[in-house]
Amino acid sequence: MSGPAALGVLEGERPVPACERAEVLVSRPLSDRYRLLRFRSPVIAERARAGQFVMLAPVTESGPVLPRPMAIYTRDAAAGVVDIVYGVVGAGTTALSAVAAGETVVVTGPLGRGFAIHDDTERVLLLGRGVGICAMTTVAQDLADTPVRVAAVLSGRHDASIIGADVLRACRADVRRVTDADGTSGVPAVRERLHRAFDVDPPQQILTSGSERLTRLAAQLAARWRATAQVSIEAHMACGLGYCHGCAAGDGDGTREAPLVCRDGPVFRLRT
Amino acid sequence: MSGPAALGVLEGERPVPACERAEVLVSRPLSDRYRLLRFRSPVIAERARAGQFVMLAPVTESGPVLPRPMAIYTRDAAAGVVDIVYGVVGAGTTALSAVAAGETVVVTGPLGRGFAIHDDTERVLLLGRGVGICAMTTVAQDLADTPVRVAAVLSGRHDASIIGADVLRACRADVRRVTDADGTSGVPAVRERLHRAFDVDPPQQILTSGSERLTRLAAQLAARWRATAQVSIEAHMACGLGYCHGCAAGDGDGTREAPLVCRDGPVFRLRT
Amino acid sequence: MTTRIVDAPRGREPATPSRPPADLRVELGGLALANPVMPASGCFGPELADLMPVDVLGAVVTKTVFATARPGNRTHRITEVSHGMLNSVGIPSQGAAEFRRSGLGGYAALGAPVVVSIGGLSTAEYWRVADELAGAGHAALEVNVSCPNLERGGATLDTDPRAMSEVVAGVVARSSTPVLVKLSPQLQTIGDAAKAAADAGASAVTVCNSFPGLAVNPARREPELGNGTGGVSGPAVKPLALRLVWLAAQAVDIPVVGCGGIRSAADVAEFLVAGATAVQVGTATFAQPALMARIVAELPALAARLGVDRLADLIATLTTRPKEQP
Amino acid sequence: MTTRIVDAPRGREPATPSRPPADLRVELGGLALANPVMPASGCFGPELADLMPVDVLGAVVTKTVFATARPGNRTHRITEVSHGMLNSVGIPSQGAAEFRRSGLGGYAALGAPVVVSIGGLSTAEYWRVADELAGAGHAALEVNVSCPNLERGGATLDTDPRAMSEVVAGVVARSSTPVLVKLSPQLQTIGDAAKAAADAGASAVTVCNSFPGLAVNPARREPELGNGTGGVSGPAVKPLALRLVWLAAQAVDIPVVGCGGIRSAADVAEFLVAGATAVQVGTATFAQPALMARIVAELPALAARLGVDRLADLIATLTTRPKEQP
Ligand SMILES: Cc1cc2nc3c(=O)[nH]c(=O)nc-3n(C[C@H](O)[C@H](O)[C@H](O)COP(=O)(O)OP(=O)(O)OC[C@H]3O[C@@H](n4cnc5c(N)ncnc54)[C@H](O)[C@@H]3O)c2cc1C
Ligand SMILES: Cc1cc2nc3c(=O)[nH]c(=O)nc-3n(C[C@H](O)[C@H](O)[C@H](O)COP(=O)(O)OP(=O)(O)OC[C@H]3O[C@@H](n4cnc5c(N)ncnc54)[C@H](O)[C@@H]3O)c2cc1C
Ligand SMILES: Cc1cc2nc3c(=O)[nH]c(=O)nc-3n(C[C@H](O)[C@H](O)[C@H](O)COP(=O)(O)O)c2cc1C
Ligand SMILES: Cc1cc2nc3c(=O)[nH]c(=O)nc-3n(C[C@H](O)[C@H](O)[C@H](O)COP(=O)(O)O)c2cc1C
Ligand code: FES
Ligand code: FES
Repeated sequence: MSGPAALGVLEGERPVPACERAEVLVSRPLSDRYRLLRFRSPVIAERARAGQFVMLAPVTESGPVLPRPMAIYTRDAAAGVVDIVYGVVGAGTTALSAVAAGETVVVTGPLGRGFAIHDDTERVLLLGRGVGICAMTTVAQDLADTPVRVAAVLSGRHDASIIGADVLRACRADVRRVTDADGTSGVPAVRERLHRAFDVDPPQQILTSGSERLTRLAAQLAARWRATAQVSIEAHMACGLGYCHGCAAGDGDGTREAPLVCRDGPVFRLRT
Repeated sequence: MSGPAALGVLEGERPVPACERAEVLVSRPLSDRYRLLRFRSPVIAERARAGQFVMLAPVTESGPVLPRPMAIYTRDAAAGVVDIVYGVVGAGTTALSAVAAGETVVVTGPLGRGFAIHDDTERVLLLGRGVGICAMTTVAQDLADTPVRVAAVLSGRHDASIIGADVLRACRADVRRVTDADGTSGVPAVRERLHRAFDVDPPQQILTSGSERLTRLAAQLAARWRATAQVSIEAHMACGLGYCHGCAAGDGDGTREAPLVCRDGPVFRLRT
Repeated sequence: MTTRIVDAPRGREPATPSRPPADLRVELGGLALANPVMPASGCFGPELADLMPVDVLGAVVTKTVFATARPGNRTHRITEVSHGMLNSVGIPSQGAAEFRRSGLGGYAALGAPVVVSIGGLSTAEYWRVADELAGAGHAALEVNVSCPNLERGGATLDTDPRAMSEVVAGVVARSSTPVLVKLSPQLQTIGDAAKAAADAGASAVTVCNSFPGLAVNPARREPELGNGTGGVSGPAVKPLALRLVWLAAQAVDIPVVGCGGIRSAADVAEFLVAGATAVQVGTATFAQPALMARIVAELPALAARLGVDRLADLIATLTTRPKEQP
Repeated sequence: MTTRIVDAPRGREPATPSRPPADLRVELGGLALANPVMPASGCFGPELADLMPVDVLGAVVTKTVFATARPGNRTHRITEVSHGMLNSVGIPSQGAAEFRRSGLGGYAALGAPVVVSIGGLSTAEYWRVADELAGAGHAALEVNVSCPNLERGGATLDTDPRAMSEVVAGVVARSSTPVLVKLSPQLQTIGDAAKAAADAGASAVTVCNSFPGLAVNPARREPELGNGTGGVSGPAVKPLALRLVWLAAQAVDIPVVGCGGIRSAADVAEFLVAGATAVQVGTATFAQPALMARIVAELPALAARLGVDRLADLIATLTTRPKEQP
């Protein structure tokens, strides 16, 4: 949950968040493990930067007390809608899965610092595992109509636990799937494959999310290719805004607190 | 909530209760104030005596902690279904109203002591107000195919808050409605009307539920007509079975506890 | 009370326990239990035998018995609060002699060891109850020390460790069975209370009773309960009780019985890992009368999932020592 | 930290407060508040100004400030429990001097009186914070006495009334503003703690801080939180806090600020009727960031519904004196 020690805080703009009771437009299973929630929020859809997240809570007296952080999977500013994709793991996500289309959720966002794509970047590599991929689909959305080329390695237990491939492909990304089931997701195998694919014309930026092992691999690849690496990490959260101090990215250095994942992240520079 | 002081404990059989996860067959509004819940329970439908109740809880981790007592409105032993009718007043009944057909509820019942109809009774008068009427509809069900004649005075704020008239009529009861809205529900007016209607050929039993004022009237009428009176009362409950001692019908007499509404009631003899 | 019970097939919730592959036994200060699950005092009665197999329980626990008859508190005695309930039933009692005559038999017939909960408003009353019950055939006593001590200003007995020690030592001296002491929730001093009970000869401590609370009806400017304040129980108090169990288990060598908000096998595991040797289920039974039997039936699977052959191997296995810090 | 905030229209939840017809003012030991609603320490920051009108609040309260910088506790710092949350954030702090330089301004700009919460691990540390903040322009101090007192074995400061008195008296002597004292939840002795605070010169007591609790991950045999135990807050603790407010209000003449599980105008009414003069909202803000403003907007209707022209007329109006009985 808490990220690796070598995290650097990115700089850049953070749009002002809004808090709304948003109408749920779609709430349905996406695969055996994941669900899609689409809600109407023109403000969040317009403001959200790639890699940002929202805090979500069903509107119910008897439901969970804390909102749940969820990456923005896709947003459509023209239609004013936002999609999130999530796995049902505990009480909070179970309660979320019970919200039906037509009902409302309390949403706060967009929150946090997203991925920063440098002006001179020509190639981006996304390394994601499981639900972590949801934090990076918006990067592909933003780069779809630019000359920047996006390649993605999506890792999961088996085929059904890989999500986002369709969205990434629709954004013209070059997608490779690796799974535990077919034995292709081991780090050495992935490393080998990436060396072969990109050593000649390496990406300038590596973005990763959802796996500590892939994060370490991202750092190694960045060193090899003189690329920069960014990682989106998770932490238990209450406010999502930076005031509750629930989401420190680590244990601090004795007097100073570690960066806050909600405010200083969730995307951090990976020191390589 | 707590009944009048002069309560006598009835005798008679109490069928053994069952506890089941029962399938909800119907869950819908009945009027602006009341809802109908029909669930499948052949055991409860078969065992329930007139005036008994069930304890009901939705099956949800995050819902109410206590089950809610609800009178058995009607039961159909042949079809194996039980109906309850309830008003949505607080958290528990709100949670109940969210249960949809096809889902399950945990039901324990039949519980308590119902109304006792004496062998020599020829006429029964039901005096009910609001949701209290739901405790007496089963009496009419049981007497429908007997020579005993049932008359009912149903009181409510306005027409829409009177329930049960259809069920009672279907059981061949003679139904009179009185409402606050049309000024007919005041106790003096009701008393006057009942004297006129029944002084000549009075009922041997008066059964009442849902109003302390009607309970006092029932006692007066019983004295006038040398009838016996029984009242169904309510109390906050936890177990419904007699072991938690949450539902005492009053404050006791210094050393002895008052009767328990769930075990000794909810129907009591009204001392006149 | 003349209640004829019609003989009819027993209605049960789906799960009925099957032969356990894992060893579920625990040992509670001289009391051998087939498994660690028992009801909490006041939240169980022989009536439940109609609704579940009660002989599968590790033990059964009676409602607290006083020496003389008591009527209990005014109504309302119960209401619901956020994920919990508030009660001020006030422990109505038949009195110990009458309980021995007409109450105990119903519990004894259930087929599980019987723990009789005893109370008193004075030291002498506790002792009198213990005397009345001598040789009655129960498996253990549980001394409910959450009653107000009328001899010392009405504060809960166990906030005064000396007064509690005196009561417990006297009960132990009068009993041939193990004596459990059920503490009230003392957020700051539970360890001291547990130690005092152990030193006075208790075989185990039960941690803990309901948490004192209040619900107000603002429109009527009145408490929701007739008595005013009451005790909060149910899931809402689980994390508070769990910490107290952990603190008590650190403080004493005798076993701790965990109680507070338990409603699943997973909850049982949390309490065992935190230091409980057995658990009591209270409030959860009201909404799900057959719950305890279902939990017992799930214990073998729980043990398997947590990788232990003997459920007792879970007891007090918390690896990181929780710190208490601001 | 170089964060450029894009200027954009403020997103708000529906209800925005309109001109109050009822008089909502309350008087908190020399501090006049436009209404009784303020955030609880640690559950509010200037960041919320993006999401709701914060100038409608009776006051704002800062996170607890220590004398020197502190990193806070290990992760996880937060988890959810039944109808509540468990936190062991551990009060990270910039230290008082840095807070005065760079933190306080953000609160001062919000347009409501600022209450600065202060903490310490020793008597001297509390005093140093008070010294550092002298004349900083805040409206009041709130002394968080739930910190462990490292000089006396690490128990919570306010379980030792003498130690707490010394701390409070010293802070009062150093302050030109009213001083609130925020007590921890002492189920058995809250009245004594409140009295000790009042005697030491406190203008008001806040009742209460979060309730110590534990959540265990049985599979990992570890506490869910990095620190081990934590504080439970949210609706689960409301009935417990409400009783403590009632007890504290009985015990002292100074005003009581109610805190614990409040998430609606109706909850505010319960606390006022039980004896609170003002209230703090903590956990509820996390799921509904604009909640406090909505509650303030609903207060006039609440007053009307309860039949009072001045909200203050609700304070301590519980007609039946709750009894404490078993
Ligand atoms: C910035 C961010 C973006 C995220 N995006 C996604 C996403 O797009 N899709 C998705 O499925 N999940 C995402 N997560 C994880 C998601 O928030 C958790 O799965 C969820 O909070 C679990 O809640 P629960 O009540 O179902 O589980 P429980 O395990 O019952 O939760 C208990 C407590 O721990 C917290 N918690 C548990 N796991 C996590 C976790 N992995 N991260 C944060 N808090 C946790 C919960 O919020 C809750 O407070 C994201 C997390 C963060 C921080
Ligand atoms: C034997 C019996 C039969 C009943 N039959 C019916 C019926 O057929 N239809 C119907 O609409 N209602 C009936 N009631 C009342 C019904 O149980 C309450 O309306 C319901 O419990 C309210 O729960 P709540 O959470 O919605 O309300 P809240 O007011 O939020 O409840 C708070 C607490 O008080 C208890 N409570 C509040 N009002 C009552 C009450 N009147 N009786 C008992 N407990 C109460 C609740 O159970 C809960 O514990 C009956 C009650 C009893 C005792
Ligand atoms: C209705 C009710 C009655 C209770 N009566 C007693 C009692 O007589 N003696 C006792 O020691 N505890 C009594 N308790 C407390 C419970 O035994 C238990 O300690 C408490 O409810 C916490 O457990 P739970 O959260 O599982 O309910 C009672 C609790 C309830 C809810
Ligand atoms: C995340 C978090 C951080 C908190 N930090 C502080 C703090 O720094 N100082 C303090 O006095 N109380 C702190 N508290 C306690 C709250 O101020 C409040 O007393 C408690 O949460 C109960 O109120 P609630 O139920 O409305 O949340 C904190 C609570 C939470 C949940
Ligand atoms: S979640 Fe509150 S500071 Fe990050
Ligand atoms: S509800 Fe438990 S004894 Fe009546």
